Amino acid sequence: MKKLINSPETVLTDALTGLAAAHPELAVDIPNRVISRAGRPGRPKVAVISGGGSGHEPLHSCFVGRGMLDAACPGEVFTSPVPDQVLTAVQRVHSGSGVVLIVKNYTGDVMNFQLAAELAAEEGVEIRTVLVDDDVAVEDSTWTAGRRGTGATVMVEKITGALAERGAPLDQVAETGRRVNAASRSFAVALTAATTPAVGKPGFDLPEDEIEIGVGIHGEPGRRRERHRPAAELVAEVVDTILADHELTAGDEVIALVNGLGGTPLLELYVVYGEVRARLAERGVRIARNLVGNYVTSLDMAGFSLTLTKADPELLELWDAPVATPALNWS
Amino acid sequence: MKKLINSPETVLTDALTGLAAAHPELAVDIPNRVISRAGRPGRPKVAVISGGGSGHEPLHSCFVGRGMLDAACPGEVFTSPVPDQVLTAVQRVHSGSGVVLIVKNYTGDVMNFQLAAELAAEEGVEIRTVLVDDDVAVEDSTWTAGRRGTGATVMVEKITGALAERGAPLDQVAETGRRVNAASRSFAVALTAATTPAVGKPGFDLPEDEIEIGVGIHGEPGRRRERHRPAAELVAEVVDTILADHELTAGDEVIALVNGLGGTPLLELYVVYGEVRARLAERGVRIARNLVGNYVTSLDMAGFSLTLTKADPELLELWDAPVATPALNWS
Amino acid sequence: MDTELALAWIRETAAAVERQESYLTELDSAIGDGDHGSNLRRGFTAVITALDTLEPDSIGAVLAKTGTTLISKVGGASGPLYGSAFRAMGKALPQATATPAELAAALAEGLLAIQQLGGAAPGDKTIVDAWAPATAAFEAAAADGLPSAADAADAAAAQGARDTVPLQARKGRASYLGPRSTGHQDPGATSTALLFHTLAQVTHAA
Amino acid sequence: MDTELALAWIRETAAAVERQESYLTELDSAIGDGDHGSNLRRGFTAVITALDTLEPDSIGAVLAKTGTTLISKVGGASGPLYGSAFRAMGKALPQATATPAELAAALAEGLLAIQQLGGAAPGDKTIVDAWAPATAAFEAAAADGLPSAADAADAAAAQGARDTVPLQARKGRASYLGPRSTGHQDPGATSTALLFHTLAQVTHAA
Ligand SMILES: Nc1ncnc2c1ncn2[C@@H]1O[C@H](COP(=O)(O)OP(=O)(O)O)[C@@H](O)[C@H]1O
Ligand SMILES: Nc1ncnc2c1ncn2[C@@H]1O[C@H](COP(=O)(O)OP(=O)(O)O)[C@@H](O)[C@H]1O
Ligand SMILES: [Mg+2]
Ligand SMILES: [Mg+2]
Ligand SMILES: [Mg+2]
Ligand SMILES: [Mg+2]
Repeated sequence: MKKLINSPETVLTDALTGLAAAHPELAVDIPNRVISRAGRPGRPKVAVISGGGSGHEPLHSCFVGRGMLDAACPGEVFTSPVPDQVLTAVQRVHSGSGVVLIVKNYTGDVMNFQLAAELAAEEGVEIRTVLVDDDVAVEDSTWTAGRRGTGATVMVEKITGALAERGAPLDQVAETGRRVNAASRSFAVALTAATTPAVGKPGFDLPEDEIEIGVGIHGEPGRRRERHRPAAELVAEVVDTILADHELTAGDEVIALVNGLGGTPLLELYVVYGEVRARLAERGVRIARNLVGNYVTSLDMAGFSLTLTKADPELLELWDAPVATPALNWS
Repeated sequence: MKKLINSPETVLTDALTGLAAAHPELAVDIPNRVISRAGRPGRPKVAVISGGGSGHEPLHSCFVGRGMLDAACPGEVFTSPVPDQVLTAVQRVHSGSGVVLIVKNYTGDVMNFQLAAELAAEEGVEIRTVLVDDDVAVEDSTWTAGRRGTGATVMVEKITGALAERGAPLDQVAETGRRVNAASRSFAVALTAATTPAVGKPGFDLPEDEIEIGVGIHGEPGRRRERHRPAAELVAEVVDTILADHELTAGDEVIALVNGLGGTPLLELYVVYGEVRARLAERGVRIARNLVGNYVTSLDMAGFSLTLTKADPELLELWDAPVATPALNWS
Repeated sequence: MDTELALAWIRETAAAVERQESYLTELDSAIGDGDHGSNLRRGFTAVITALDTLEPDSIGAVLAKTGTTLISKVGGASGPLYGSAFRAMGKALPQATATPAELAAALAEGLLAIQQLGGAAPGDKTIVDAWAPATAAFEAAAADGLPSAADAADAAAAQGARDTVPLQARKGRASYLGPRSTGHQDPGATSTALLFHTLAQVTHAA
Repeated sequence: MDTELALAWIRETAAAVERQESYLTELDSAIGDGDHGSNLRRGFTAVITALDTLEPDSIGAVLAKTGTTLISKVGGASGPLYGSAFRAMGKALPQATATPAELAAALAEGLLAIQQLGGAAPGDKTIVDAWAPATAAFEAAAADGLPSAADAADAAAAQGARDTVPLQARKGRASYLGPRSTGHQDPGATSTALLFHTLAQVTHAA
């Protein structure tokens, strides 16, 4: 394993040190592992907090800022944060209007955030949890812990963040977050496995000509293995898999995220986006907004995920609202 | 080789198709391979054009937009554009105030842009060329084609673009571009080699515990090979190599770019940034502005480059000026 | 069991986790995300540090401190689960010495906490598949004394862990694999077996 | 040489480039960026297409079209260099047939164009190291007729390419490698040797 780190034990602390140095607009509490906006908000607002394992950057730390998250809690690499961290984040950023916790649906994340929510509630803070579970690769929900949370996290964080910034009340922010999640579906394909610093070798072995279809963002193996194919064929399968589960019909509009898993060049992501657009156009679905790039990564994994969020005027308006974070920035 | 492409022959066309679909604010001429801003500028201004081989995205295509490039000409992967492309770009965006061509110092780029500049001059367009040659890994200039152009291209494009946007005259824009280049030094370290679609295997073999010190962004092997080391040691060597060639003294300020070569997770780039900041602080050099991320990539290569541009109030003000491109965006 | 034995159990467990880290991680790489070993090592290292400055006057103090530290330091699925289990056991054993029957009841409280938090049933290919049979075996043998009960629990937990191999996971990260989760031993059940093994070890050494 | 032979030369070169693509790329991977083979294949494929619709009435028309097409399609260092060389040769041969001496003079014009644009001297480990000796050998043997002159040029170019192996590059991308550029044959010199080899081939077939 070759990585630009000092040691697997210190990677998170060292990265937070760099993050703090690079972004004076963020307050980075390194010992407690909480990233929040520098300076307090001028007026009370609903606080939006998310977190999860590290190794998915820019998620979540680089989505802290005006119009998006109030705080993020990064866990160890591919490991959910602990309740203390989440509680510290709540204490730091809540301003009396309540807190929305955005939690990706993994057993560890769910339980750790739940414990934190209980502790925060004991302290009198009103908490709502929005669970993100958009990954259609997880098929049979009676046999599983339910769908994983992946790319839709970006949409949920952006849109709830925009709404909270406008002063919307707690329940509306949480309900809208749930609505975004319900309108979103994702699917990922890996060309290589990620190598975590602690393990030092790829999470799974993938022959030179095979790919993992329906892979998770923690190097969890996917639905099945297949031979690698040209981008157009691969994208067609991914789009069709999502549409099979999504109540999208001709004339609908979507927000589309073509997301690099970390090791895939942007050049290839644009190839993928072109194919996604073409395939959706065949089905009469129009992409109203898009993001192409590395947003929810899995360390050095090569591959991509596609997320489609059914759009409506309200969601588009919130999507377009100004945002100022290290990784998403527009006005 | 596993890549998200349809074929090595179509990769550039397919990527441009995706780029055009993703960014309606760009005019993408796919057959001629020229990317420019959609819509013509309101008033005449100096046009800033750059280009080079593909595979370095977001460079240059994703730096087209208000406050930065007027047009970009992407060549085949790792191959400079041809003169026709550059000429087409000039014809498309010049508005009578002259054109600055930003050229990275590679033999192929220099000759192809030179031929284009001659053709454009024959058509009566005033042309200035700014050569970027910031890579201190290239040591003896009497034995070489001179230093390569790498990370400083971002600084040169941003700052000349800002100046042109303000209506500065041709010579001032070009002179400032040359000044930024002269104030910049870069150095890169590769942990793995890039795989071009046409070749299908890594450009060089690198054992599991070795790295290329002073690598180029086209997979050109570096100065030498060494054993891999912890980030702090590696960064110390990179910073010291740059400082040995840079007239930076205690109290100076720099714009610092910690650039991922394509296959390195953002988590690791922040680790690197933390070490860069610490090492520079030891030397009394302060980082006034920074960028951490993938800006000048080499396809899927793992590793990073560091660029330091000595800053002064004028350069910082131009750096801070609004920019609205797919990859750099602030206001 | 007394406070000293509780301390010895946790210390021995920490040492065993350290030794078995890469094995646990390997199991978790096959059907999870490859961090179970480092998660538990990080947690138990912190537990040892926390216990070093504690002067516990009860079994409960040891186990509760273990639980809260695991919750604060592990993260992932195993942190809250093991953490809650130890906290529940700690709550059940406020005394300085406990009979085998009291320990059996505490283990049952631990199981309850795991199931309440995680919602897993036996056969779901989780921690429960080792903890549940171990608790039952311990209880059944409690009348024969602590060493015998611990041995019975050790054997049952090991068997329970092995029995997860053919199961298809229904909870946790492994469940995403669907049928591909079969044929592998569950990491969490394996670390539970380790817990019961160290319990038997320290019981015999005492 | 006549227009037909010029066409045959370019066609044979295109075929040879296609066959040698991966060899040229391999050489370029060692001391460059691994695209010389695909650069030339892309260029000569376009040249063949361009020539297919051309009805050339002179050697110059064939060579000039080859040159402009290479400039428009190749990119990199080799595109402008070979493109300018062919354009210069085309300009030197406006006629439908040329004597060996006229062809020798045109090859020298080609060399001049390469050196003017690229600034390389013999020994810099570039195209020049094959083109210069080939031109000299062709000129020296021109009096013996086209086939002999072409054979001499072929041999000299091949030798020139081989002689680049121990050289340290002073121009182009390979120069960045410094001393590490020694021990490898230059890709551009190798493709130039190929050009002179196909010239000899078609001369004999004619
Ligand atoms: N709902 C649950 N109930 C009981 N045990 C569970 C549950 N979910 C997961 N586990 C256990 O947790 C183990 C994985 O722990 P760990 O790797 O530390 O966490 P994570 O899966 O978050 O990476 C699994 O092997 C399984 O035994
Ligand atoms: N200045 C120069 N003069 C002559 N030939 C050169 C010069 N620079 C490079 N070359 C030749 O070009 C070859 C490389 O061509 P190619 O790989 O197509 O371009 P690039 O180096 O831009 O990728 C080198 O092997 C060398 O022979
Ligand atoms: Mg985990
Ligand atoms: Mg090239
Ligand atoms: Mg795990
Ligand atoms: Mg080359």
